[in-house]
Amino acid sequence: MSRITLDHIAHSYLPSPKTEADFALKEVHQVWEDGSAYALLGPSGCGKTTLLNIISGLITPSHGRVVFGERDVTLLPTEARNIAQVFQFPVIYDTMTVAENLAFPLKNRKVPQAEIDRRVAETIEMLGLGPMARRKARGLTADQKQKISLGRGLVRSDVNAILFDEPLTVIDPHMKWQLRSQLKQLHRRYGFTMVYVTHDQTEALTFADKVVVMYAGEVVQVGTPAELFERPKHTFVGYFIGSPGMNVLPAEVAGDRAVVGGHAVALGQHYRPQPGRTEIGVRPEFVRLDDGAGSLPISVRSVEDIGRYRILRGAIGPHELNAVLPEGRAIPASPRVVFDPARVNVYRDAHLVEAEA
Amino acid sequence: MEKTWNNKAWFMVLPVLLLVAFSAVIPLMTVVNYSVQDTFGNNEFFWAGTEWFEEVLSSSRFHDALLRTIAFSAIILAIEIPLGILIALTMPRKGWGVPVCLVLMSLPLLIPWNVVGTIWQLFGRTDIGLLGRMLTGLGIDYNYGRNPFDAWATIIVMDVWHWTSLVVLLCYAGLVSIPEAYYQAAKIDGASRWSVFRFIELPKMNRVLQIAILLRFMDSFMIYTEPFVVTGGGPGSATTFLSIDLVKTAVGQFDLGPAAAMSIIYFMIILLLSWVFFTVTTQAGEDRS
Amino acid sequence: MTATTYSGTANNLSRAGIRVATAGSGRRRLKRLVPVAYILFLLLPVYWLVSLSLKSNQEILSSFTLWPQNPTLTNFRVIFNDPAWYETYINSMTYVFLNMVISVTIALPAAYAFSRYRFLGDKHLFFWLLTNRMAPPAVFVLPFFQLYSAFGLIDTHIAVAIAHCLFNVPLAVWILEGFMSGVPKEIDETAYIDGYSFPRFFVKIFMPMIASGIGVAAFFCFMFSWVELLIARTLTVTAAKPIAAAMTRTSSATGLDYGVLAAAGVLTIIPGALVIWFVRNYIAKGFALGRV
Amino acid sequence: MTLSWMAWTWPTAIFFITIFALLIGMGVWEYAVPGGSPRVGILRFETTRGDRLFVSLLGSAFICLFWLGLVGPSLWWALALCLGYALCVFRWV
Repeated sequence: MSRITLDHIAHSYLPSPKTEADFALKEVHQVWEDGSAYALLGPSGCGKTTLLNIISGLITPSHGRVVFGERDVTLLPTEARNIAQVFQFPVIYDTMTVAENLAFPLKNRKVPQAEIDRRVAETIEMLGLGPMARRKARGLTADQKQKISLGRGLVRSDVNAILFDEPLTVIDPHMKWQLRSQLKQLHRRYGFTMVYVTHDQTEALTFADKVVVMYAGEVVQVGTPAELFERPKHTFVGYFIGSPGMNVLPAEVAGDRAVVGGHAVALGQHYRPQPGRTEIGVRPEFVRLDDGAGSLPISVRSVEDIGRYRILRGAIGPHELNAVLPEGRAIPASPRVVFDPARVNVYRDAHLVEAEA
Repeated sequence: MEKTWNNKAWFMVLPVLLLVAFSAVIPLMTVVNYSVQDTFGNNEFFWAGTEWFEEVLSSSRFHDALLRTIAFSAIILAIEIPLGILIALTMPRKGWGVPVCLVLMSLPLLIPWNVVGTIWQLFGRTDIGLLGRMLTGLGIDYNYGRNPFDAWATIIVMDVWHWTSLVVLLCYAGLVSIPEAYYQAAKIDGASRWSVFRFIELPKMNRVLQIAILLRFMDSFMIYTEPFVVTGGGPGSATTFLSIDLVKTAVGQFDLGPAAAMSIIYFMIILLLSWVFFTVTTQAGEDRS
Repeated sequence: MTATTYSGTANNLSRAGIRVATAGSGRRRLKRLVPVAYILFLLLPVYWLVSLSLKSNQEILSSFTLWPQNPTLTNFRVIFNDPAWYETYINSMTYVFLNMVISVTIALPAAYAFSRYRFLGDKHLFFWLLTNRMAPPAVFVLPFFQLYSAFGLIDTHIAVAIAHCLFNVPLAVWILEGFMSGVPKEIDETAYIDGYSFPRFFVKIFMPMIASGIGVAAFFCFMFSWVELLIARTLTVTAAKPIAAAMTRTSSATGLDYGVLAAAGVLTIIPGALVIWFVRNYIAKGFALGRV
Repeated sequence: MTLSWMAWTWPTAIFFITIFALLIGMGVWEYAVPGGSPRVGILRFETTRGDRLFVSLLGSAFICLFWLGLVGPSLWWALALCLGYALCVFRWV
């Protein structure tokens, strides 16, 4: 296992990219720690698969270097990089048995037979595939097949990282949970570096130590699930993570006040006046009903009862606003809301603005 | 796919059934009738019992033709299947090369069979043919009309020319259906080119290869027109395959009885082979699911 | 560790343009050699045929030349000026087309039945159909002649068209069944719920969905009907004689007229080449009978 | 239209009538007891009644051909052999 350094990586599929739009992946500079689990999260076409392929060596980036530990692997082909990958659809060698599948990468690397047997047995044990070790791989279910493709990575001791490309897409919903938690356990026990591509925020948040959120070919934020939730660095992160997503309202910001549609909103901190388009973002969880001073009138569109809480979908003026409300309290006919001042973030041109010290 | 029981589906099959019955069952019954009788023309038939069968089964002419046909099919399969796989593997997968390859390679398949024969007859002639001229020029004593070995070689090369593309196209269809992820995974697992072929490409081509072997075997087993045009079954009877012999007996000599008996034996062999093949493929298919 | 935003210029490294030095580029070139060599092997005899067709008989017989020294269209002119020649061309086209229409039309419902339903004896019926594709035409030549004589159909286009159904209908059923099985059954059910009657559903919804399959089936019917000669020649005398059979006309008392023979051969290649060009995008899948 | 060219004889007619009767019989049997009682026999794959009939008939044809080729013209013993063979097929295949 080793640390992965993405040294000013950028990639364009065009021979001579000119504008920003020519890049499928805009410049990324990241150091990913050894033994951590990273999730690349973003909608389809955001460049996450391109980034994954750059790490696995299927694509050579047009700019920048990829470094595993201390070794520059930018120009090395996939097979020389010592990585393992689990694909969207289970890739297994279906004429082989489960055990032969697992032994395959070791055989290709001319590992002694005794060593192969030992490691295959270990891996089968690890993945709980014992009962079907001698069976042909093609008769197995999708989740078992995915375990085999994972196993082909785990069986090698020298793997730098294991890459997952939306590995749960074809798995039945109830097996998804099980497989994901098994994966998580394996990661805790064996501590390999994991890079996990997904467009499912729950998968990313429950799985990874650090989530890398991507949007339109750009990495917009890297952080722990809590950071992404509390301090989204980009309004997109706010939208994309959380259900419902963060409320974003155009506002004029001055000092510790923001003005939204003629109503003043208290901010927890002090901000310099901002040029350009400014917005405030507040999560529905930090919106509560209150008709005291500084509250905003909200027109209610619908109320959804989730069970543990209710979601109020409404609007302030033309701007949509959602609130997560506790059960049991009646919603008045013309409700007013206030925001938790400490939880209101300020954005300029979609990027988070830091408060003045 | 789960199918529902519905005996009314018979009505949808009925037109096919009637048409094929008209084209296949009536002629087959006629053949059976002929095979036990003797005729001197004018639709006058005399009971002959199993005489013709005995005659055909004990005739060395029939044995030789059968052996030649089997040998021909075996050689054809041994050459065309590996060659077809090799060409399919080396064909481009994208770009302008794909339609060019596909169109040019399918060309021989669409040429009427006697024209195929004519092409090779002309091509192989030592006086006006390019191949014959070249081989003679190289000092090889080549003459498909006189030398049995040359006749066989010409017919085999002709069949390779004519039909290998079918195998290529089938294998190619199997190959392009393999998702890219398989090749990526193989790279990551450090698989050699041979392993990729053995464990990814070959299993994925399995089904189309079965079709290819079936079609090539059956079609080579009943080959008639092409070798007939090139060699007329000669020199001597060196290239007289079963169907050539059959047509000679039936149409040339108008020996209805022996021809009919031969037809039935021929058909029985075909039936047995198709059944074995059909069973093997469907069983393999069920095993997979 | 922070996320960096796009800096606007991505030229910070001058390494752009360097690609993985392909160790296998030589091997790749070698790999291209195989299909190229194969295509050359395929085209050489065809080239020779075309070249002969453009030579005069005198040139063919007197001197051996790699390409026509005095290219001439005389041979083609002979064919186009003689009704006995070009009518055979039309004959071939007619029965091939008839056969295509008949085969596909009756194979469609049958293939649907095989792909959607289980019924009494379905598997055996399917096998029996396939054995007809495998049956040697030589076996059928004689009884066919008798059968079609009895119906007074000898020397008609329809006789050849129906006779060719013997191997084309099973093939069409086989191909169409493969394509139809690829269409989920839910489509049928949804259409019935939406109030479609079966015939309307079949024509309006189902057939467009398997259009490529129908095309492929038609292509194969064309192919096998076009290339078959033994049965076609047996069932025809003059009125429906196929072009391929007319080629025997080139032998006369003075020997073979090689130029005209080659020209007729070239003409028989053209329709096939045209058809291939139209179906080129479906060829690979088509040959796999929709079963990949 | 005349059918004389088909040259029917009683033995062949009986032969075909038997085959058709067998097919119809199998159809009725299948209709009455659907499913074809599939089982895995000595050939190690699943066969139904219809498959077994086909194997019996095809096998019988080959038995008769071999008899004619190797033993002699009298087919009565061959027929007995065929019957025995068919019984075996229906019992074990």
